[in-house]
Amino acid sequence: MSENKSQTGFAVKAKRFFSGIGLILLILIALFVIFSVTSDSFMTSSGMYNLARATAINGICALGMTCAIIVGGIDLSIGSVAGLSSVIIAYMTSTQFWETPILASEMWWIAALIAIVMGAANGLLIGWLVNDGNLPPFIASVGMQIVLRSATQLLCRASNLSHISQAYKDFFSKDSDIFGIPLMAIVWVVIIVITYIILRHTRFGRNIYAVGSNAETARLNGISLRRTRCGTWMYSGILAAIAGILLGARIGSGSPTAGKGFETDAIAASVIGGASMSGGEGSVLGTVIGSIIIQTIRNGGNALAWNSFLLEIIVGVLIIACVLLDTINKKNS
Amino acid sequence: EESASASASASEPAGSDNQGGSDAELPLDVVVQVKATESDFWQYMIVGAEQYAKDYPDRVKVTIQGPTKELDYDKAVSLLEQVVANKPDAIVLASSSSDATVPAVEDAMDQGIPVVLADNMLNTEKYTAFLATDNIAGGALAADALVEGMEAKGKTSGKVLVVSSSAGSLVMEARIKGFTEQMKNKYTQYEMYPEILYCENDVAKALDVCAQTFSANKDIVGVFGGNNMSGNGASRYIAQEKLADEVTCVCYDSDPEEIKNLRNGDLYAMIIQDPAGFGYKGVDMAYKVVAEGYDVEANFPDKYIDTGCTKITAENIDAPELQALIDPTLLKDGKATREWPTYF
Amino acid sequence: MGIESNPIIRLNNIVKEFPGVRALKGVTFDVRPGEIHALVGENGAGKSTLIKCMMGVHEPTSGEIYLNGVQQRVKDPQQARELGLGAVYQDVNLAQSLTVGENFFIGNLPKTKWGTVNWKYIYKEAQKTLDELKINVDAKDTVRHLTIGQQEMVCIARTVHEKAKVIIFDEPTALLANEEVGILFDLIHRIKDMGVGIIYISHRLEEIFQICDRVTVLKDGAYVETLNVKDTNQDDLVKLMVGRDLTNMYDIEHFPKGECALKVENLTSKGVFENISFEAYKGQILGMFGLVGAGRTEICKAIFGADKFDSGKVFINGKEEHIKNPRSAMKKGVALLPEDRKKEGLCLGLSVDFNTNMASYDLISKCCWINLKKEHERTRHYIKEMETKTPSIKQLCKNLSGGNQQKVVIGKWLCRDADVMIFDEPTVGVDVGAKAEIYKLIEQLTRQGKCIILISSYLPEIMGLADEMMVISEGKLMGTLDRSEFMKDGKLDEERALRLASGISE
Amino acid sequence: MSEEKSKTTGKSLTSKLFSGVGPILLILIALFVVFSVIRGDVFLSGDNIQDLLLSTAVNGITALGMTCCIICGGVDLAAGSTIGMAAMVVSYFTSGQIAEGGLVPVFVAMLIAVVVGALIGFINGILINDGGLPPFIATIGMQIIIRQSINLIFEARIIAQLPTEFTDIALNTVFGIPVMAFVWFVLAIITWLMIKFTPFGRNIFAVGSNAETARLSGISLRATRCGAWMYSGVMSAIAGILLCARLGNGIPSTGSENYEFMAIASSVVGGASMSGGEGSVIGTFIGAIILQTIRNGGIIIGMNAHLLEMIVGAIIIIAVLFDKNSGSN
Ligand SMILES: Nc1ncnc2c1ncn2[C@@H]1O[C@H](COP(=O)(O)OP(=O)(O)OP(=O)(O)O)[C@@H](O)[C@H]1O
Ligand SMILES: Nc1ncnc2c1ncn2[C@@H]1O[C@H](COP(=O)(O)OP(=O)(O)OP(=O)(O)O)[C@@H](O)[C@H]1O
Ligand SMILES: [Mg+2]
Ligand SMILES: [Mg+2]
Repeated sequence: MSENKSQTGFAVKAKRFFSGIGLILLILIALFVIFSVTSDSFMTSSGMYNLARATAINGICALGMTCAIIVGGIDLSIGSVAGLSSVIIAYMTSTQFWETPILASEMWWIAALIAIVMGAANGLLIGWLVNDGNLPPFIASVGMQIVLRSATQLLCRASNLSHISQAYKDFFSKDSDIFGIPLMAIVWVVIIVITYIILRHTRFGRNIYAVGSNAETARLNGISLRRTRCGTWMYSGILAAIAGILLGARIGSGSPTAGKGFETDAIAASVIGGASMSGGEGSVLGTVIGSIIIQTIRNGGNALAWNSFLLEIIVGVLIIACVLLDTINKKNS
Repeated sequence: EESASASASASEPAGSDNQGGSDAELPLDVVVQVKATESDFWQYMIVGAEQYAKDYPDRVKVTIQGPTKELDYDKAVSLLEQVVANKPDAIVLASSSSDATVPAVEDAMDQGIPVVLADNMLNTEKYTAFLATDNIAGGALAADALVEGMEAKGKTSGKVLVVSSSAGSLVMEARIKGFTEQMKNKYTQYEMYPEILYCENDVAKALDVCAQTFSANKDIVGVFGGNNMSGNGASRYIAQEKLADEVTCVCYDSDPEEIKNLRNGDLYAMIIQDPAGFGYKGVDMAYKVVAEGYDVEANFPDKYIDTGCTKITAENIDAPELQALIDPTLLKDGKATREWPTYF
Repeated sequence: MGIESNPIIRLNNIVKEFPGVRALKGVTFDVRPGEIHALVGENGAGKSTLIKCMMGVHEPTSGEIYLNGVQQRVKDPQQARELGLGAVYQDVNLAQSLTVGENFFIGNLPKTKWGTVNWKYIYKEAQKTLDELKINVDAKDTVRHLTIGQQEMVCIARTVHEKAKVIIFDEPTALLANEEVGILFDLIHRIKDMGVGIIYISHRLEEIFQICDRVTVLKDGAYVETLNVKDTNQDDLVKLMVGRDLTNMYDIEHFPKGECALKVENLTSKGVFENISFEAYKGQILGMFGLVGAGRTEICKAIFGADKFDSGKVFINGKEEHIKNPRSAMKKGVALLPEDRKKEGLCLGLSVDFNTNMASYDLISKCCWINLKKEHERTRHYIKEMETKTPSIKQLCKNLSGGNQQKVVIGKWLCRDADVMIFDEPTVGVDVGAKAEIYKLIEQLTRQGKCIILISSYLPEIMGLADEMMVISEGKLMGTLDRSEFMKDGKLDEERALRLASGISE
Repeated sequence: MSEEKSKTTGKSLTSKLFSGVGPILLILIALFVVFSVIRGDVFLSGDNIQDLLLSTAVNGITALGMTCCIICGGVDLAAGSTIGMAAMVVSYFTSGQIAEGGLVPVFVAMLIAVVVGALIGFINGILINDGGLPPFIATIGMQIIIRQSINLIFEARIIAQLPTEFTDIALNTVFGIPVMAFVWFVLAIITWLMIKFTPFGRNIFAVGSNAETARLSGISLRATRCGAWMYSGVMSAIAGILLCARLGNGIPSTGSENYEFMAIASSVVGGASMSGGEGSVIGTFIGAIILQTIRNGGIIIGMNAHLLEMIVGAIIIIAVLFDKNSGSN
């Protein structure tokens, strides 16, 4: 009897855990099966290693985006934040403009901290514009996207910054791993866990849901809209900056166009993962699966040398199809 | 500037050579990764690579890879890492970033997969060979052509404008550097307009920025378009406003609009590279290295093969031997043939 | 009861100005522990605004608030909560995508010793309170899945749970049916006995006499008088509120039965309602009574083409019609005034003008060209007819008081000039004066030979007005009573209707 | 009542027309003053004004359709790729490169492109209405699909040899106004009339403000939504056709550089609300001119391109900030 009870308890828990992500989990599994059957390089350890590394950057951006979507907004500035973040490190450690760089090669982490502060500041500004300036999040973040992108171009004087900190590049290089898991993926996993805890188990996280679900209700219940919104966009900005730090190491130089278009992939991952554009809904697990699905399609498709345009079309169709199925699913239940 | 104008000379087809020592099975599995698939220029490189596979089906099997957008450095790296993981027999790579792909390329070289670079040099010593236009020389050649055109119109002073596609493109930087230095050192009678105009690879924007800059600066006598999109916009502006008698325009790379304007006299010259040659000769190099044990360093100490660039003006635009160079897609449709240069 | 103790909260000379509107013109008001103090007044008198000032939602333009004799500035709702003020607002205010339990603690989630949210505690506590109040809702359920009535109960339970010293109820019974009203009153009494001060706002005056101790009347934002309930009566109160006498509002003229305008045969939507058959006649008012969740709204929405149904036939003017969507229903001369004015009745962000005309632009346009002059004329006409209080026809509906919003919705449907008009809870949140106007309007419509279907959870209203009354329980038609059957010696026989509504057949 | 009546009739027609667009009109005037003071000789010259109008036209037209979608409670992020698709379609059907003398007459090719635009809009509308997708998602998905379809179908290559009768459209003028700008003006007036005087126009507001209310008021959600997105598709297609004529070639990347963001920015700067139910054609019109004026003037005074772009971003934020917060004081 008691055994039975605990079993059902577990079943309920499992059901809750997987509710909403069952479908995309199926899609992911299906993709894995298809690609491992058709391509002999996909399901290898190096294939998986690459997949994990390749997903990390978008994966991190997407988590920030998910938070912004849950709070009832969107953050279209993440690509620019990531770009600027990578350029800040490059700028401070490169010999492009000076004989001796501002920071010694090993001190790159100071630049990384500055980049994170920049991301947070940008988020704070967007949050403030949205909350106190009544700006639609779309406009506030598109505006900041343009401003930060231009600032990046100005900072690196429209050229590529080469010869950046070797220590930094090595830190995130392909060979740096822990227990065979690439460091980039570890950063991502840590952020997944942190974001999960924030959203599920902290007041701030629950306030994000409350504000996104119904801002007026939240306000009447004594939640500070300003703090919640600013905090959410700051978190998104910080994650974008961290993604930028990984991106900079990955492209090994400061490029004024780095990170362009990141927001589309991040939004795609979030909505495939079940985040609702009207706010108040979205899950970390869903977004993680969404990110992996997108990258799996790209990696698997490339492994089979599919037409690159066709691959992107599949991603587009998938965005629509997942949300469509989710809507139908909700209607029926 | 000798080297820059060197190019398409005739030779015997690189056909039935001796078989070198190699353990790889023929046809070789060669992956060609371009900077972006959604661009005419890189489609030309693809045409060249596929042409080689068509010419020598027993030698190579070519697979095309590439992100859709040139700015997707991140995707380009993922792609290349994956390509390397698949262990092809050789890789021909046009990389949009000089640093991003370095680890993956080094990885490939360490595993014994030769990597032939095209168009853009990487910040590493580990590569098999590098086929590219000398863009600094090409920029200088553009400056020479521009001055030639301006002088022909009797303009011996005035401002010269540069339109670039987008900030942060390495080859674009090199061209503009070559152009600007040549202008500043050799043709001091002209003044460089202080701001570079960017068009984000959008012809409409190129048109707009030209229109606005021209109306504010009536003394502009020359324009250099850094790639086909910027050149397309600039020359179209000149054609529209019927400024051909006043303004000379020279641009890098070809596209249909430029060809039309060149014929009409609205564009004075195009500096064209050999993207199909990157593809064709790149795959050829890969084959020779793997299958025939070709020693690059013995023949090219710095591993660099200049594929040259060609100045196209109204005089030589109709030369039959240049047609497939100007529009490599003619090769694909079988409307033209060309003799490939024998650098090696 | 009359406990002559010091007031817990006292509002002194509160003034509140909105751009262009002076909503409160110096209102003074207090609440003592263990008393129920009613706040009454016409629509737009400023009741909601007053309590929002108290709760820190709005900042008063001037005036002071004293809590236990100490002056306080209530900056925001959070602070109001800390000061022990709780409110159940006029519009249900819950985060729809969160669970019931979480809504209980929203903004102040309990933490574990790890600093994370204590889910176990949340659900246990919420469930405990819900059970205590006999509210049949699972704390782990998502609010979106609850009916409006259930959501309202959750709102109340939440406030009770917070153990506030002052609890404000802004028209809590507007969306509830008798059964739930009973539960609510029990609840309020229990809270009162705990020494909590209660502010009670309602347009149902008899409720005031049922449960309240004192009553304060507001008129056009100004303070009128505070009375002991036992020293006054309904008529006097109405006179204070409206400024004129309103004797029996329900005393409208009844007209002889005309032709059958609407006939419904075996209408079924599985799981919602079954085998509903009835006929409605021109010049008559057909009442539909039932408890919340009985399915009346769904039946009418199905007839109107807004919801799908599984089987059954609908005849309009004797002809069978296959109505696919509201538009085709309107073309056939059917109109439906929906129950939830904010979600279904109005475009809150748009003007009074727009909302009045939005359902009938086809009637005032030629070849796809709208006659703007007519548009304005009609709006002015209905504003005047129903005495809607609005500074201009361009005022946005979200800035109107609840009752005035309802009048705009009614105006919208009058513009349609339909033959069969279904009114779903038309007087929710409407003041007595306006209610009387609406009843007159209904009378006038029947005089013109229109067929009216009136849904109401408020028994006196439906019994007072209807020529015939259908009673629905759990999606089944329990019976149809003629006026003669529920009028006994000129008095209403409420018992029978209630018995039917509770599913006890005769 | 009579007081109010006299107030409304007392308002002049112009003040009615510009009611609500006051703040942004001020911004526009301020920009004009600044640029005129610095380089008035060039900035205010007839040539430059013509050029300003010409370069605004494409965004201006796209923004008209975008405004309808925004009022209807959504956005059309597929606008830029619809521009590209229309440009490629019209090129394909008229180019001498595909068939001698073009496959069909220019007029027919334009019609086909417009139909394609309408079809894209229709699909968007269906996905949003019947599929229940948030407009943002439906159209971002369509954006990716259309853009990559262009690359796939037309092999990512430029289509040249367009007939001069087509490309001349961009060069000609009507009453001294460039044809493109003229088309823009006409479409703006049509859109204004549609929004102001037709039931369809009103329905867009109703649906955007509260779809459930609109449905229960007998408004067909499907017709209204499909109509709004089709209108946007058609506007984008017309913009694409004109842009193609201006560029003289069918370029696959046409419309890919933030065209939809600029159209949205124009609408929102012009007072449209992203939550639906609010927006005006005149506001959008002025919004589009503001955004282009900064660029135009900035280049004329020789400003650094990146600094200029930064200012554009800031102006978008400031203009909306100004607009959203000026009403309440
Ligand atoms: N945010 C606002 N902006 C402008 N005017 C407002 C606002 N809120 C309320 N008002 C106005 O203040 C007045 C009082 O409104 P309030 O909602 O307090 O009335 P009420 O007494 O609660 O009426 P009801 O019984 O209809 O709910 C009304 O005239 C209303 O139009
Ligand atoms: N969103 C919904 N999902 C599932 N069932 C619902 C939903 N809304 C209502 N129902 C069910 O439909 C039936 C009728 O609901 P509803 O509350 O609208 O009835 P009603 O008679 O109109 O009540 P009232 O108007 O007094 O609130 C109930 O059994 C209810 O549980
Ligand atoms: Mg009220
Ligand atoms: Mg109901």
